[in-house]
Amino acid sequence: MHEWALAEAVVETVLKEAGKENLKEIVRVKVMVGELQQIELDVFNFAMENILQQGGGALSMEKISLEVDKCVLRCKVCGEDWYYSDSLQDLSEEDSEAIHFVPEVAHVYVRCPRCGSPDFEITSGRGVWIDYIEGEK
Amino acid sequence: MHEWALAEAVVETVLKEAGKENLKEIVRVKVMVGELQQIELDVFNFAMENILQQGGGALSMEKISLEVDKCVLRCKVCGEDWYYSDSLQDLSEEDSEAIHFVPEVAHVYVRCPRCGSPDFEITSGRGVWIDYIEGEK
Amino acid sequence: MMDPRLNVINKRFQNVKKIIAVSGGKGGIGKSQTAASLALCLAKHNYRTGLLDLDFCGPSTHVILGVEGIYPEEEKGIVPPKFNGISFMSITYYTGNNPSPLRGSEISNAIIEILAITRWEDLDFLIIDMPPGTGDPVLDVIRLIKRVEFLLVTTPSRVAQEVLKRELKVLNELGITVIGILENMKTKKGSQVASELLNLGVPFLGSIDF
Amino acid sequence: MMDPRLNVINKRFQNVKKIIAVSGGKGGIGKSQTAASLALCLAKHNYRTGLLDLDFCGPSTHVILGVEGIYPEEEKGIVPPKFNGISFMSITYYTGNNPSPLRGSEISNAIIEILAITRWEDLDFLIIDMPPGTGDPVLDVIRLIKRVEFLLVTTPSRVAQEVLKRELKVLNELGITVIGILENMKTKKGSQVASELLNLGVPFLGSIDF
Ligand SMILES: Nc1ncnc2c1ncn2[C@@H]1O[C@H](COP(=O)(O)OP(=O)(O)O)[C@@H](O)[C@H]1O
Ligand SMILES: Nc1ncnc2c1ncn2[C@@H]1O[C@H](COP(=O)(O)OP(=O)(O)O)[C@@H](O)[C@H]1O
Ligand SMILES: [Mg+2]
Ligand SMILES: [Mg+2]
Ligand SMILES: [Mg+2]
Ligand SMILES: [Mg+2]
Ligand code: NI
Ligand code: NI
Ligand SMILES: [Zn+2]
Ligand SMILES: [Zn+2]
Repeated sequence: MHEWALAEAVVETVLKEAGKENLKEIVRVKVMVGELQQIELDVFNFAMENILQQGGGALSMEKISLEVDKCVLRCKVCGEDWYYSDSLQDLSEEDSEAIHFVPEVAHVYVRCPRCGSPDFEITSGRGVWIDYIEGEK
Repeated sequence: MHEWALAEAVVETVLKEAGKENLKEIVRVKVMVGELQQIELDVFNFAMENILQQGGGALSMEKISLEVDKCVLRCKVCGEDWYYSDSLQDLSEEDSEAIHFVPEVAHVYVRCPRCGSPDFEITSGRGVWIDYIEGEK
Repeated sequence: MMDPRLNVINKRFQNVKKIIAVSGGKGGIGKSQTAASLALCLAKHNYRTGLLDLDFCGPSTHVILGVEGIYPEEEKGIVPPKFNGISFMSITYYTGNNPSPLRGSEISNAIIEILAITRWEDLDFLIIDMPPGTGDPVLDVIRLIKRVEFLLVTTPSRVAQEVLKRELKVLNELGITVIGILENMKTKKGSQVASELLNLGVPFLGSIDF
Repeated sequence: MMDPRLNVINKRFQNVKKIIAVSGGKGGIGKSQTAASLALCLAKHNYRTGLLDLDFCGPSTHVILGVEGIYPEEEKGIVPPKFNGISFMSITYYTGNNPSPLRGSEISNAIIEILAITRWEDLDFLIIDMPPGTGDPVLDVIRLIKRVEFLLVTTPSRVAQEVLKRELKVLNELGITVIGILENMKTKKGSQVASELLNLGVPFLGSIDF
């Protein structure tokens, strides 16, 4: 249930941004969940729902759509691009759980499949973020 | 004349990329020069010309167009965006020369005009780079 | 688009009374030793104390304190486990003893993640052990933890004091509260901290022998 | 698009025979002292020697060597000036004694710039003084200077050796040549470098007393 902390961040941010934009109504919110963090979507949705019940203002669950962003890594040494899902097969449950909490820990456990370097960029699929907020003023 | 080293990097890169792409003829090359580095364009052109005379293969000066990219800075603390050209007025010649050699040294001499922080991003106008190479195969 | 984590960090420190970052430009001057001893000492005096190790490249406080076999609880985030009365948070829970070759932007991202998900209980003091330098960790702590105060460590070495002077200049410029300067590893009688440093208006807190 | 600087870096080291990065996970263990002494010693033995200080946050070799009043020449790039026979390059030519609060990505960018514009003359040895940690500078030196070899420094301290072990693991994994480990600041008789470290197949180079 550490997902709760991230869900709280998302809800607070949507409400804050909607406030800034003077939105009377929130029509649709698209939340992106990076694959790297292996967020449990049920747990994340459950957390958002609970937080919204405690006072979500203009926001309610049916306005929110979640989408998982595939995680791609790029080696800074040899230029190789690869999917995290391919590396994930070789990770112990413990190691992928560590990445679940702090995604950058991937540099500890994952290596470039071509040259073995830990020096890679996370080009997509990192973290949890808000893609857009649609609303009416 | 430290511009020579950067001109050399540009020429070598264009020739290498043209080789990779199997270009028989280079039609047009657009080189961007970030304002932050206060490159002397005459000196830079003179250096490229000299380097090309020593063997530029498919590349010659009339194919190259230079464009200066305005330098914008963004404060990571307060979010302010501003032009480097506005900060430049307050810099001594010595300090702006240091930035000419190593652009990141801007963090030593430049401060956010709103909050005074040295913690800003260079959102545009850093360095010298190749925007595109047009050619015929 | 916007990073939602930035909007909960202040909330996470809501119930923490005082936040002290133990810093000092150079490495190996006793920052971690000071941070760990300070936390232990505060906990012994019954202050509710937390210790956060932000030296992701060379985490040391778990070695100094002898922390082993504990792990955070998941509870609407993660709750740092207690060790000798200290709520202790370190990236080593997730990296083990493996090398962590992280670039600065990644360290910054990991710091933001940890600040956003860690739920400190009510604390009188949170001590932060900083890595050497004035790179991402120092800049992020200043940027993200508005109430942070700095405790600066130095040694009699000229190199260490040169580096500290630079850090102090930045902190002064930004109006950050500096609690004071601690001289560590003193080998001769009398303080060797340059008057130049002390003239910058920061209290001198005393010396610790080598 | 592509960064042109990356295509000239190898050329800049064309006439340099051996490149040695003095590193070791922790700060304050004597890396800069070692790098500066090694460079001085090589120069005295008439080897053509260069010294490059890549510790942009806490540059120290100019203080250790007492470098003052010299500045690079501009000549199709920049040519490091000589000091006591050493071709000496440091960011302090451009920062002076001012604080340099650079983030990791900026340090990386500045390192690339300096590697791309510095024209070393014919050298037998180029010694690189590294900052603590395995962040951007170590990763960039490994990535950009293919022939680099590492000289690792440690102290008898357990914390220092823990951090060094992590760095050594990464270097081994990447197949980087490690010349050996130097024990600095020894206080007791006999080496205190853990057999664990030496079992990793790296030569032990000896000890220097505190
Ligand atoms: N006053 C002191 N006397 C002797 N050794 C010390 C003292 N303070 C710290 N040390 C030792 O010096 C080394 C570096 O200290 P550490 O706290 O890890 O420095 P930093 O966190 O600044 O890198 C450690 O081995 C530590 O045990
Ligand atoms: N063998 C030694 N005995 C005593 N002091 C030393 C020794 N080696 C280095 N020092 C001192 O220790 C401090 C840290 O050394 P330095 O070379 O700057 O470390 P680093 O580059 O690893 O941070 C300096 O003040 C230096 O003069
Ligand atoms: Mg494991
Ligand atoms: Mg000046
Ligand atoms: Mg430390
Ligand atoms: Mg050093
Ligand atoms: Ni979780
Ligand atoms: Ni120039
Ligand atoms: Zn690779
Ligand atoms: Zn600002």
